[in-house]
Amino acid sequence: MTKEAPLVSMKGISIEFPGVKALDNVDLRLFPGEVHALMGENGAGKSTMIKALTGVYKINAGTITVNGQNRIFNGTADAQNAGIATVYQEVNLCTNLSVGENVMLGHEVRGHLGINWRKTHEAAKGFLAQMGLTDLDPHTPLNEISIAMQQLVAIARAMVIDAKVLILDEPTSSLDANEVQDLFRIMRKVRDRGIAILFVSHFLDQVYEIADRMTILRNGKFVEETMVKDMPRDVLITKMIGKNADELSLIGTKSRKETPQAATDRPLASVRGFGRKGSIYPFDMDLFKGKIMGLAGLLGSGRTEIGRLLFGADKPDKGTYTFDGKKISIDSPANALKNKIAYSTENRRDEGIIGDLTVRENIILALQATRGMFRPIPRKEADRIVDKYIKELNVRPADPDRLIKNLSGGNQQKVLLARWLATDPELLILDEPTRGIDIGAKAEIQQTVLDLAAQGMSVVFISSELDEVVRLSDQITVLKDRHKIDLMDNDDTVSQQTIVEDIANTSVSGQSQGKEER
Amino acid sequence: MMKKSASRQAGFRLSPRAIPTVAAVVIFLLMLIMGQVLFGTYIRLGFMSSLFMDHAYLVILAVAMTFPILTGGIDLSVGAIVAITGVVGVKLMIAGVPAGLVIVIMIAIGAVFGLLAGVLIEEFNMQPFIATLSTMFLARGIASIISTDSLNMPQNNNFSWIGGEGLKIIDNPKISNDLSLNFGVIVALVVVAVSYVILHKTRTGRTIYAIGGSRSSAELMGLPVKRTQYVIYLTSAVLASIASIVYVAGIGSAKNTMGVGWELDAVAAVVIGGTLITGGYGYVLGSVIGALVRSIIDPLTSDFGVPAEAVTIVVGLMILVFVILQRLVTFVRKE
Amino acid sequence: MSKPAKQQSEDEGPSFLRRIFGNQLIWSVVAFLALIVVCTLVDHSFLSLSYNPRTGGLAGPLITMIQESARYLMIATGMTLVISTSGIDLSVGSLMAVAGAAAMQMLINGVNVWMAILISLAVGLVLGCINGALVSILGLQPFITTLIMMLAGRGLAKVITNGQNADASGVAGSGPLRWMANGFILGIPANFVIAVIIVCLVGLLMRKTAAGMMIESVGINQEASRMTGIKPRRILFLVYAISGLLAAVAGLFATASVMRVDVVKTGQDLEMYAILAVVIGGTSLLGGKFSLLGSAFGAVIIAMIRKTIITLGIDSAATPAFFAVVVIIICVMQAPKVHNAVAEFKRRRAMRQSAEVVA
Amino acid sequence: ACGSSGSSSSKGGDKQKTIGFVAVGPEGGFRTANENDLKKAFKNAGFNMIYSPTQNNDQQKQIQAFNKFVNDEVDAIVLSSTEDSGWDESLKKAKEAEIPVFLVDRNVQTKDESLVASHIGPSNEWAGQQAAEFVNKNFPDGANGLILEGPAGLSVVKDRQKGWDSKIGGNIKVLESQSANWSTDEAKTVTAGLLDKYKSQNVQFIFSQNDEMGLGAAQAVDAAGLKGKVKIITIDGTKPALKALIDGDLSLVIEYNPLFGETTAKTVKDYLDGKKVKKNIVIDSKVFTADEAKKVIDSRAY
Ligand SMILES: Nc1ncnc2c1ncn2[C@@H]1O[C@H](COP(=O)(O)OP(=O)(O)OP(=O)(O)O)[C@@H](O)[C@H]1O
Ligand SMILES: Nc1ncnc2c1ncn2[C@@H]1O[C@H](COP(=O)(O)OP(=O)(O)OP(=O)(O)O)[C@@H](O)[C@H]1O
Ligand SMILES: [Mg+2]
Ligand SMILES: [Mg+2]
Repeated sequence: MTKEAPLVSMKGISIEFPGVKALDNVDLRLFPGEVHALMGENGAGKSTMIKALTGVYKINAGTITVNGQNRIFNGTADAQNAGIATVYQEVNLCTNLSVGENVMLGHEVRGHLGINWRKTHEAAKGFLAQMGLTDLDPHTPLNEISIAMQQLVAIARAMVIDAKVLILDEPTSSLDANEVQDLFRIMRKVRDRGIAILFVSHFLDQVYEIADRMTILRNGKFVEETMVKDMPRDVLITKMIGKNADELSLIGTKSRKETPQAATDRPLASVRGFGRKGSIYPFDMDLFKGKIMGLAGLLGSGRTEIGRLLFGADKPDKGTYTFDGKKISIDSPANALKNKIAYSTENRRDEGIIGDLTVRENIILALQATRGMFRPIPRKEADRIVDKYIKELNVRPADPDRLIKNLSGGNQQKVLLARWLATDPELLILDEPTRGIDIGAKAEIQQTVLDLAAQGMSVVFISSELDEVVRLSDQITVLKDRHKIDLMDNDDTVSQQTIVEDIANTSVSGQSQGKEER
Repeated sequence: MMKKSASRQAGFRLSPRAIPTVAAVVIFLLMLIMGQVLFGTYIRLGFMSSLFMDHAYLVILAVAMTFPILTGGIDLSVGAIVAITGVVGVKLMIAGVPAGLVIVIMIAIGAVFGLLAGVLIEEFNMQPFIATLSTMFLARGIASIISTDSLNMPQNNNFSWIGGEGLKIIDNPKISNDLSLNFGVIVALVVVAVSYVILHKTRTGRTIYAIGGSRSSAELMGLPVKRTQYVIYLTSAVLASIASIVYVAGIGSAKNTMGVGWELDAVAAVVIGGTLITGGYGYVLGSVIGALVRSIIDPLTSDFGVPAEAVTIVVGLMILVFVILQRLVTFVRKE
Repeated sequence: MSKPAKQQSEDEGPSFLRRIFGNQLIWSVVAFLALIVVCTLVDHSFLSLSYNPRTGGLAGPLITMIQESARYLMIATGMTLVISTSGIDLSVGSLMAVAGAAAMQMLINGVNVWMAILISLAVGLVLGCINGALVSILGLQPFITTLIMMLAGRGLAKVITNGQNADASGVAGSGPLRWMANGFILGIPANFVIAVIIVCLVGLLMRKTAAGMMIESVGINQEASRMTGIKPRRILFLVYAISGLLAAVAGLFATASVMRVDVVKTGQDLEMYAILAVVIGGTSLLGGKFSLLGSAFGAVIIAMIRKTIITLGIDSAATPAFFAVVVIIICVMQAPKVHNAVAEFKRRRAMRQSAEVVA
Repeated sequence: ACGSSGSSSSKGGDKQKTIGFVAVGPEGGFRTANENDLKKAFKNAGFNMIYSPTQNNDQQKQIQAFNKFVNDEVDAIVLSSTEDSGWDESLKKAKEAEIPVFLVDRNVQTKDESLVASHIGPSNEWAGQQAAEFVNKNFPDGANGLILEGPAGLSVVKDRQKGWDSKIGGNIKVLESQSANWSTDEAKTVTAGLLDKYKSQNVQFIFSQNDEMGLGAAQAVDAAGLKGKVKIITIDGTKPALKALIDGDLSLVIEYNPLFGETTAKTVKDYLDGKKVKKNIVIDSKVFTADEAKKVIDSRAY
């Protein structure tokens, strides 16, 4: 594209954390008016590179030039002042404040008497509308909206800063197709204003759609910088993970759809009229041994709520729960675990990892909880379990004594999966298990899920990637506005398209009001 | 989407974050009424006047404490700062330094301790609790080194008008029906107003709330966290010196043992006022109510004729009942 | 609240050794030795130990120091667990007074000494459980809950003794209790030995079972812990109960040493000392990873600071200031900024050079 | 809202008179005995007494209680202050409301003598003097000793010290004064430390400013094997101290007589009946040696 000088140029960047060299002599250039994709598998150093640029981490070697000037930032504030707006990988907003306050924090509209809140909220509304969040009231407390919406709010916040460089670290990880398109529309608009965008995503389709140029990292080392159009997909994959692309893409090619549900089987778990006021309208669901139930729906359609109810993370206020033929009442995760039900959360940071504990402790924690505090897992057994899952799920670095908060996002996700597998559940509920996971690992996790089902585990699979749901599930429950609107056997007639149409064509509003009143 | 329209339909809805504060107001009024019904002396102009005049200092301290607590921190040094600024202030007055200058010096001393706390917290990673516990010991210790005497302000100083009897707005034959006001109360009101503006109308104030929500997020959002932390501990220390000015002017003397345990009264006031001790939520007006509630507990226990030994138990239980009630109200409202 | 991301990377010790000891502990040891040196300079016989046939134990300044440290060891241990769950227990000082008052009053009333010990421990445990119930079941904030208990406990002590400073020094048959605080085991103060044994027991309970890990887990992220199947409420209840029980032990130590409870002074301000000990020992007030060994060391340092104050004959007016200065020095030395200063300096220099090369 | 109507304690001819007692609150030996005695005496004299203690010796809480009593229009206020100054503003209010104020135990400095009806209490200086004279008498050739003080800055501490300083002989050497915060347990630790420190200088006496600390000191002395060799003098005269005196743990106990409730009640009554009362009523206290202690120990109420 442009032949101008780069807006940002990072040369020979190295960053060392105790025990790991996260970045080793890496270069990165951002040109104005370009979307630049930073590629690499989990733990390659993408987020670290971004944090190096914005001064969150101190660099051990290298130079950073912004606009031709040698710069070292002392934190995000500095970087912002130099025109670099950043949306970090983990949503970093303040849950105690409202959506509007979060968007405008530090940039509130001021009048004669300090902040003019009316104008501030109006401005926030404008920025939210840009992100397609036209209906979101800026006064809503942030902790009342879903992670995905929070991610959009975070991006809206980045728009507030009149930036020359916009950095988006995995902004699409929890968005569905529509939101991604909205986001891309904005990114293009911004790019056309001559702003440099740094974009990180594990979705190759997205990268090929939006990015102009890419830099590939591997194991903290610089591999290559090229134009996207010159880089064939399979070559890219090989460069990123060093594996052959063919090894990855073999999974779930409709193979499972040939085994529709035998109607006579007794379900492992079954709920009737299950619901909770304010989160999900009553629904029925049957889950079978060895089968995968996919949940499909748009953002905020109630998929997570179903997962949480089935696990007892929230208490249901209606309906019955039958498990293995017995009526059970599940009012806490501890209780669910006793019944061999496990749930991996979509909110990794707040409900998943225990940041200051080691990988080992994070893995055995749930298993330990089922045994009770006074029957500790013998060290040997713990080591065996931990080693097994670190290997099986390919957690990197494979060091069980590392604090989990220091792992890259994708690897944290793998550790969480390991935590639940270690409890040997009969019903495994996975909420966005592949969020933020690189293509190699995603294939591995998907394969793991299939294997588990094949071994007889019942799986509930929740994902914003419809494609993934369609590929893995035996049956798909479709949700809209917190109603279960459909249950389909995943046979040849089902595709992403049919599900999207199903959602679009079903109306639930009348139904919902009726139910609410009763 | 759905959520939003739902809240629109509900029309007027008390923000759930304000509920504990509103509960504090309601319970305060109930306590007043109870006192009036049982003992007949609570809803009197004189009682109200002295409630405010005698507790102007606590209102200021509660406001001071609100700042660090909103960020999830705490300032344990406020009581000790009252002592050291008071002792130094009266010493200076005895030495003949004019009142205006004395006030400036007292505030400067407070600021020094606030700054020290800020440095310990921000530069040396000390947790606020420990940093301000240290400055508390330090301030109290220096105050004791300076003097352990009860220092009396010289006669005819031009200082005591601040805390003195002040003006009588309504002067009835009986003092218990006088409505009076002194400068200390006005200072407290100004402090409350200014703090309200800082917290709700300035970016610094919003940063304080953001830090309380999540410090690391606030940093990654590019907010001036470090600077704000300095502002917070400076503010609380300076307000403590202002409380000292008001209090010392009121009683006309100062002493190294002044203000022992006031930090805990201030914390209690802040918490009663609905501010979360872990930070992020709360209002400075709540703290004012909290201070008043805290103040009215003592006369109530004494009027109830609680046996001497059990007084602190009853005070504790009253705060407990209060916190539990507040919790229930919050819970019910949420459901 | 999590620590600023910038510092997170610097907090981790690289080596295995550092992990075990933590930087904190090294500095505690240094501070401890420094205090001993100062004391020895002033009082040349500070380190001297002699055998005192009257008491059947060793005598000397260090001995009185560790004798005093026993009570700090107890409350610091309980406080460590509470702080690890990101709570705080301000009531330990008052609970000491309650347990002490109960024991003394019972002795005066002719209760058997063992019975008195048991009941006063039970009283501490029950009050600790009340703290625990309020925090875990009602979900009240630990700071305010234990602040209330601090007020109420002090009152309870006064109620138990009718406002008097119950004096059981003349009660016959109180030998075992007296021995607990004043006796010696193999020449070493019995209360110190008992305290060390209790600390070890708690340590074993924490580290040989999964209790420690679960406590830390709850302290780091309560919601995530709940989602993992841990029952945070039970854990919270447990730590406050333990803290109450250990405070009662400390209360027995404090009162049995003179066989007399002082309803106002017994345990006064000791919650602050306990918190300081915990922090000096390297456990963060934000909760999470805890180190009982560190806290134990912190407790001994607190006793050592107080001993130093007496040895140096610091004017009583100046003692708080001296205390503050020592604490500030220790905490500042522990700050990552200080022990990373050298590394940071090198890094800056390297960066500057590379910048020059580029320019 | 002017609610003067419902006052429960308004002045009226034959009605029971209400007394507000601004107290310190139970803090052990002396104080508890004193306040209980006052309460009992006033009750016996037919008064209704409202009791309001402070916490942490906080003067502010006392001021608040005082002002509340003024607003309640009690008939008289009895004030047992934690501090000897800082009362002018409140006393003026009381005067305006025509409520007489009686100081008990501690005296208070005022600009205007007329603000206070009377002060009733024993003398701290006197107690300090007795201690000094005992030491002078026992060690005519001079001696080394220690002083255990109360919390730095309290006026009791200063007055007792002042009394001591005014009488102590020139050949008596105080090696060190340390605060043990009125506490038995701290006194034991502090004394043990000081005895270690001054081992070579032959400590011969310890002047402890109250009984509690004296008892702690006695135990430290005992543990160091110095019982009988170190004379311990304490002030207050509580029962445990007298017992220790008889047992030989202490050498002299100077009473600081807490039992002046009757005197106080009578003074208040007289004043309210329009009689003239003395401005300063000093309560007599005794000095106990072991022999004298034996005589009173059984009848001692506190
Ligand atoms: N604060 C830290 N302390 C120690 N190691 C760290 C820290 N942060 C990151 N690392 C390590 O640095 C490496 C790079 O991590 P980074 O988060 O940059 O990966 P990433 O490319 O963003 O991966 P992902 O796609 O999973 O987000 C990883 O091995 C990680 O474990
Ligand atoms: N329309 C909405 N407006 C505001 N908040 C919503 C809305 N819908 C859902 N939420 C909130 O968002 C959170 C997550 O919602 P839900 O579990 O229904 O989403 P989901 O279907 O799992 O989608 P995703 O996981 O992609 O966010 C819940 O806390 C819910 O209260
Ligand atoms: Mg990343
Ligand atoms: Mg979801």
